[in-house]
Amino acid sequence: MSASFLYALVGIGLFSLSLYGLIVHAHLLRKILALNVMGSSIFLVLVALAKRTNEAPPDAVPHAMVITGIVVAVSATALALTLMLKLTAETGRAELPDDQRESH
Amino acid sequence: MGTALTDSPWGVMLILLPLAGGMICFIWPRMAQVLGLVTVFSVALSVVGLAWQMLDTGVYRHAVGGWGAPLGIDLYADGLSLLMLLVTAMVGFAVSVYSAAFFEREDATRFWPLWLFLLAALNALFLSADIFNIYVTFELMGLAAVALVALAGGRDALGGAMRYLLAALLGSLAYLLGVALLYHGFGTVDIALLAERVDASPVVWAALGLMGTGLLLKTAVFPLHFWLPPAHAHAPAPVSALLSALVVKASFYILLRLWLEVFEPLIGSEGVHTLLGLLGAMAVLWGSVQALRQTRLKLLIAYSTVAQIGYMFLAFPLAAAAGVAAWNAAAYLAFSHALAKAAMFLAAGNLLRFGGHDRIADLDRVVQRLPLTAAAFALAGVSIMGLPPSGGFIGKWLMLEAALVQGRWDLVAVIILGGLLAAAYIFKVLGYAFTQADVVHESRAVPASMEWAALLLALGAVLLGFLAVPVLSLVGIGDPFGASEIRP
Amino acid sequence: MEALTLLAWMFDGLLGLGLLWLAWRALTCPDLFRAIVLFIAFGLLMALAWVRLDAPDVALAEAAIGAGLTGALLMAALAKLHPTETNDNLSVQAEISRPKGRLLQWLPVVALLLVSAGLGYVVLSLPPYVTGLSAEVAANLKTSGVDNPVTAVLLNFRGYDTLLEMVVLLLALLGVWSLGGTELHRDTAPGIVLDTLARVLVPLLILVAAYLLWVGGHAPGGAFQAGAVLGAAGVLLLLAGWRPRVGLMAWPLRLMLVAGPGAFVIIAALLYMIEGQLLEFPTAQAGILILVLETAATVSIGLTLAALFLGGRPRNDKGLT
Amino acid sequence: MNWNSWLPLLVILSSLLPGLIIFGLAEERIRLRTVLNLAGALVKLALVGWMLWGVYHGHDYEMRLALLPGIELVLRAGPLSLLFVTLSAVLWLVTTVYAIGYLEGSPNRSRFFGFFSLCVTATVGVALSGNLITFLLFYELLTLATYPLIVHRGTETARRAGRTYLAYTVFGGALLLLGTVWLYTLSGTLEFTPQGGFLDGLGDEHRPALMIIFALLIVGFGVKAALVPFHGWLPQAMVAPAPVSALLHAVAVVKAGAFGIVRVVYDVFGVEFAVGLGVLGPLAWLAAITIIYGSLRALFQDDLKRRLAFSTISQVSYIALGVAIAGPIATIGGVVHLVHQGLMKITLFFCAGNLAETLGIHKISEMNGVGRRMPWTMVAFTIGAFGMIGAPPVAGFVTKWYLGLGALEADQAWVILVLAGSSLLNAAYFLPILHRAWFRAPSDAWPEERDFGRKETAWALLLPPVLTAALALAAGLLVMLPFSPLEWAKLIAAQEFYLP
Repeated sequence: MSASFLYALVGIGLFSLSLYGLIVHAHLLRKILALNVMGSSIFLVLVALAKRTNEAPPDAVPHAMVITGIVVAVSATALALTLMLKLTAETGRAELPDDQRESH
Repeated sequence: MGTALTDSPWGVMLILLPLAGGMICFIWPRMAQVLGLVTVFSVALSVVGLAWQMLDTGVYRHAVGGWGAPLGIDLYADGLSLLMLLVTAMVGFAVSVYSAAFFEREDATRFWPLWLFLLAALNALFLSADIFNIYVTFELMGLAAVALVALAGGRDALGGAMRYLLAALLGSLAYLLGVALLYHGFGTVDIALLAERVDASPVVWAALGLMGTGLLLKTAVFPLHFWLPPAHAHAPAPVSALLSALVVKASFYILLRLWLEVFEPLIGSEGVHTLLGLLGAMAVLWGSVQALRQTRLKLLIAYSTVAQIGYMFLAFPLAAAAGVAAWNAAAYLAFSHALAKAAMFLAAGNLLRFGGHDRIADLDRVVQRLPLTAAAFALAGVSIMGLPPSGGFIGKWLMLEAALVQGRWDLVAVIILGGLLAAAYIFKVLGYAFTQADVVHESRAVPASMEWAALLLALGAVLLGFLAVPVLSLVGIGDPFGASEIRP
Repeated sequence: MEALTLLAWMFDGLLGLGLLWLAWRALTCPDLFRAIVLFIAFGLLMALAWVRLDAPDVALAEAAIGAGLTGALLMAALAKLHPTETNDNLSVQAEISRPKGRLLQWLPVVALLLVSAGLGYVVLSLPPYVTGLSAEVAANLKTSGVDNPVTAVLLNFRGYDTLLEMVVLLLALLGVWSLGGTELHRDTAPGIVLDTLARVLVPLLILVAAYLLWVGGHAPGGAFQAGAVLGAAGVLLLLAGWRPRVGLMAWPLRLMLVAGPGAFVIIAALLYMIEGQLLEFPTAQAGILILVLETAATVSIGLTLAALFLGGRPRNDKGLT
Repeated sequence: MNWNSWLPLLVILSSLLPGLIIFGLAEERIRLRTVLNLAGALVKLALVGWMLWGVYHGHDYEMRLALLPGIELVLRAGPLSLLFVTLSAVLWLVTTVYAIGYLEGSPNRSRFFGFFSLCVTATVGVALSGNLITFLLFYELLTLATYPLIVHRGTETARRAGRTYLAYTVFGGALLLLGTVWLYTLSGTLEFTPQGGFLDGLGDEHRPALMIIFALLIVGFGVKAALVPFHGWLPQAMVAPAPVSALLHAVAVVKAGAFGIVRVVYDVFGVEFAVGLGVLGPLAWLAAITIIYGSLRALFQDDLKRRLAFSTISQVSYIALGVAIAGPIATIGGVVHLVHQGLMKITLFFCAGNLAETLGIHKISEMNGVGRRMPWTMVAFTIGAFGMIGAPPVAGFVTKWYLGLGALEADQAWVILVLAGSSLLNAAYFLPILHRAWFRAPSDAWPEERDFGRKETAWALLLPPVLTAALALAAGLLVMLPFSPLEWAKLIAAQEFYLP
């Protein structure tokens, strides 16, 4: 049970935690937070399992993937936040409009 | 030591052209429209060039950076990806012509860069043979699509865009966790290599579960379809055409690609494809019933997309024995649905612009002033209903044949019932084209190019009814469905 | 089996628990402001985890972009969400939506426990020792033009991914600009502390960014980390109330924003003419080409991140956006 | 692809191209529209004449187009198909003339004539199709082309009739599609093969499947042929303008259904195989019930067009009856009735249209003394009525004569009872109309009379019924001419079903 598996399990735990946060909470800022935590958890799993080489330097490819992932995550967060702000400006509430009611 | 089997530039141009076009449109907003049209036209030509070249040299493979599969990323195109590229080029070109007249100055400068990046993402996705690279193209596609949906502004569009963004991001992250597990299980992210190394171990089952759920969410299959109708219905017309015709099919294409190659050892088991078939059947019935209940035209068309996607998922249970026939049916349904659905959304856009509203109940005053748009909607409807002579009919015929060969009466019933329900909601709209309606008082003229774009797409969907043999032979290049060895 | 000293094992355990606890608190804290601060702390702890897993490049990127800039974006969004809050009372109470009914409350928890148990079992079922692609990376490192394996993978072996990823960043900015929305406004003049801090730190940050860019060739660093630091400098300037002059807003800014992906596409097209292979760097000039690409990328990443932080649309909205 | 194989396609294009052009025409271009219509009709007639002459001398005209891997679109002009094509070509020309006169000054005529041409294209396509999938393709096209004609007036009743029409026909189409695909999965081919169909190779294990397929196909075609449980749409479709109800009932929709039943029994299953399956008995009973039911319902209709509609329901089932009695002579009777019923019924509908258009008469009760006011129209009506009843000189008699003979030859005597009964019923609902028209004094004023000076009505409305009445009479009298419908039916029976 080397360190890499420990971090991988922590990653899995974070993934489930953030999935719960994303589904349960209605406030959009919390959903975006949950998505960021989920992204980090997956990156943790990726890099942790890359360290399973005993003593040799870890595999560089997952590291590159994670850096790409981080930049993509920040772009998605920026767009999501702006969309949330525009939606709050329009509807007054920072939550997904329930679409059952018939709009105009 | 590049392993470039073919030196033709088409595949690479398909990706670099839209990227370059998008960036130049971003730098030079005034020229956005002209540049956009030129770029889309040249992309269409490159697809034709690729098709021409693939017809004689077969599969197109290109190692990016010359490094080859495990280390570098490979571009790979066989018949199936070529079909999807062709669909993207055709619908893309028609929508571009439509958008040139649809968007005013202000929105146009924003529409074109976003659309060209979306086109680049679609082409990159259909050409990519690397599952992590597919994750990046998914993100590129998702963000571009969300920005395009939000272009319309307004409460509904923003709500739809937000819901779509959350669903797309959740889907991509689930997919990414699957990629992580596969990479660490088998040491590569290349689809071809994975197909060789994969066995029925728990890692692969977990990857199938995660990537499957992510892709089902992005393809909006029945229980996970909640985000599609608001996003597709409240986006601007050309954007909803792009979303329904192309973007939704991209994730179906990837699910199909993974199903046929990476998860090949698992699909023998009854459980998984029966589940997919069940989801597809429920999507067909639920989508059609919901479409029938809608009072807004664009929502009706969006729910019709949910239903038609269900049809394609019926191919999964059928492919167990009928193999190629079922996949050909799904590919053909995807092709004709793309053309027909794009034509329908463009027609709805025309009606919305002319009459100012898309309430079905008082649509008659509008639809009778736009004969070309009414014809486009009717012809597209013929293909959606699966009545001959149309591409939809051929897809339905092939699917029925595959179902009857295996005696799957439940799926036969779903296909037939789906067709009848589709007829119900299409004629519910068409019925208004023949009332004695008075003239709409204030109406906004619809430019001819917009009507003709819709009509040409609809004609394409109908002409597909006669082109089954050439199209299916095109899809057969590189034997994507593993026809050579029929699974037990 | 590496000799797991008790100390290292305890550190990892504590770090893991810390991560889980911080994430849980960040997600379920009623006060949004405190939730964001907890999230930033979670990001820093995550950077520690990367260091512990021998991933210095990722640690840098996580600290700069994951915790730093994402935190800044979240804070800016919170400020725009409730502009009326005075500086001191920054707590923004947003009630935690508890699902109604017992079943609804426990169903997701049970389902997620099952999912994590399943995934945990799968992760543990992976073989303990595997080399992945490190053998291939090491073999081709010499011909990749850089010594740092991560930069080699990022810019050369999987350069196509990086090209698409930078387009994603540009696309996010395009999306934010097309949405428009409120720009981060500064009603009061920046305090004396913030002003002097900005004047001192910004040139320093630019220097650090340049160093990171250069060192990326043979040690942890590179375009994305440098870009992030440049972005941080931009954020600091924006916070200190500086706004770009209107003239600058037209096509020169756009050109710099597009520099990163644009350089990639131009070089890819040129290389395709010469080598016949997309993004195949000739081994002799590989190092220089990568450096050019990295510089362009740093500039455009820094500017894009700052613009994302600013939000809104470029002011000279004479139909030129 | 020598010249002969292009002819079937040209026949189809001769109405498709003018139709598409007419769709594009502005409403005011009346002259160009009329020229296009008539030119298309004449060209089609000429081509059909050429093929008629060719087939009589043993040439065959066939065109194949790859549709699906393993399945082709086949257009073949055999004797049976030519019978239906000739009927369509002739009656389309006559109906076009009538429609131009009838729709004078009404709105949306470009749209009307566009769909009118599409409808005939589909009918001719149905007639010329060489396999079941081509048949299905044109059959569904016919549904799509006729719907706009039914709802042409745009009133609420017209649109409700259109909805019912669609509900029936799309449902029928779905069953037909299911039956066709299922048949294809069993037999591997869908090619119409005279003399015994293509199913005799199948073993016994498919018997139940084949019986269900037969039922599916017959129901699919029965919807358009208005067999009893599926006839509901026909009376409601009467709300359409007269040329449409004439075209629908005499030539296009109803006949396509009946023609489908003929194709299924003879060229798909083959008579012996069908008898072996034991499916012809129920079909005969269904046809007989429809005949009686149609006539009974016709008795109580006061609206003239609804009475004619119910009469059509019963008359078309003669064809089904003729086919179901598996004898050569009954076959001749059934097949020739395809033409005779077309000629007689279109005459009656033209006359009904004239009465409505000129005197505003819709109800039979308003028809007192109309014979004096519009003598020529009523003479044509009378000829048609006598033909329906089966009185000798007119064509109807020939059909009933051969059906009777066929029934005796296939020792199914009960059929004669049905024939006699229906003839009585026909008399019961046609003679009162004639009596009222000729022997009753006209009421003081007609509902809304339009004055046409010396002539009783516009020549474009008068000429067609008189012409078709003459044809009906000729078909009855000049049976021995080589190209008379009866001789042609005998040729069909000889070539297609039993080698003499």
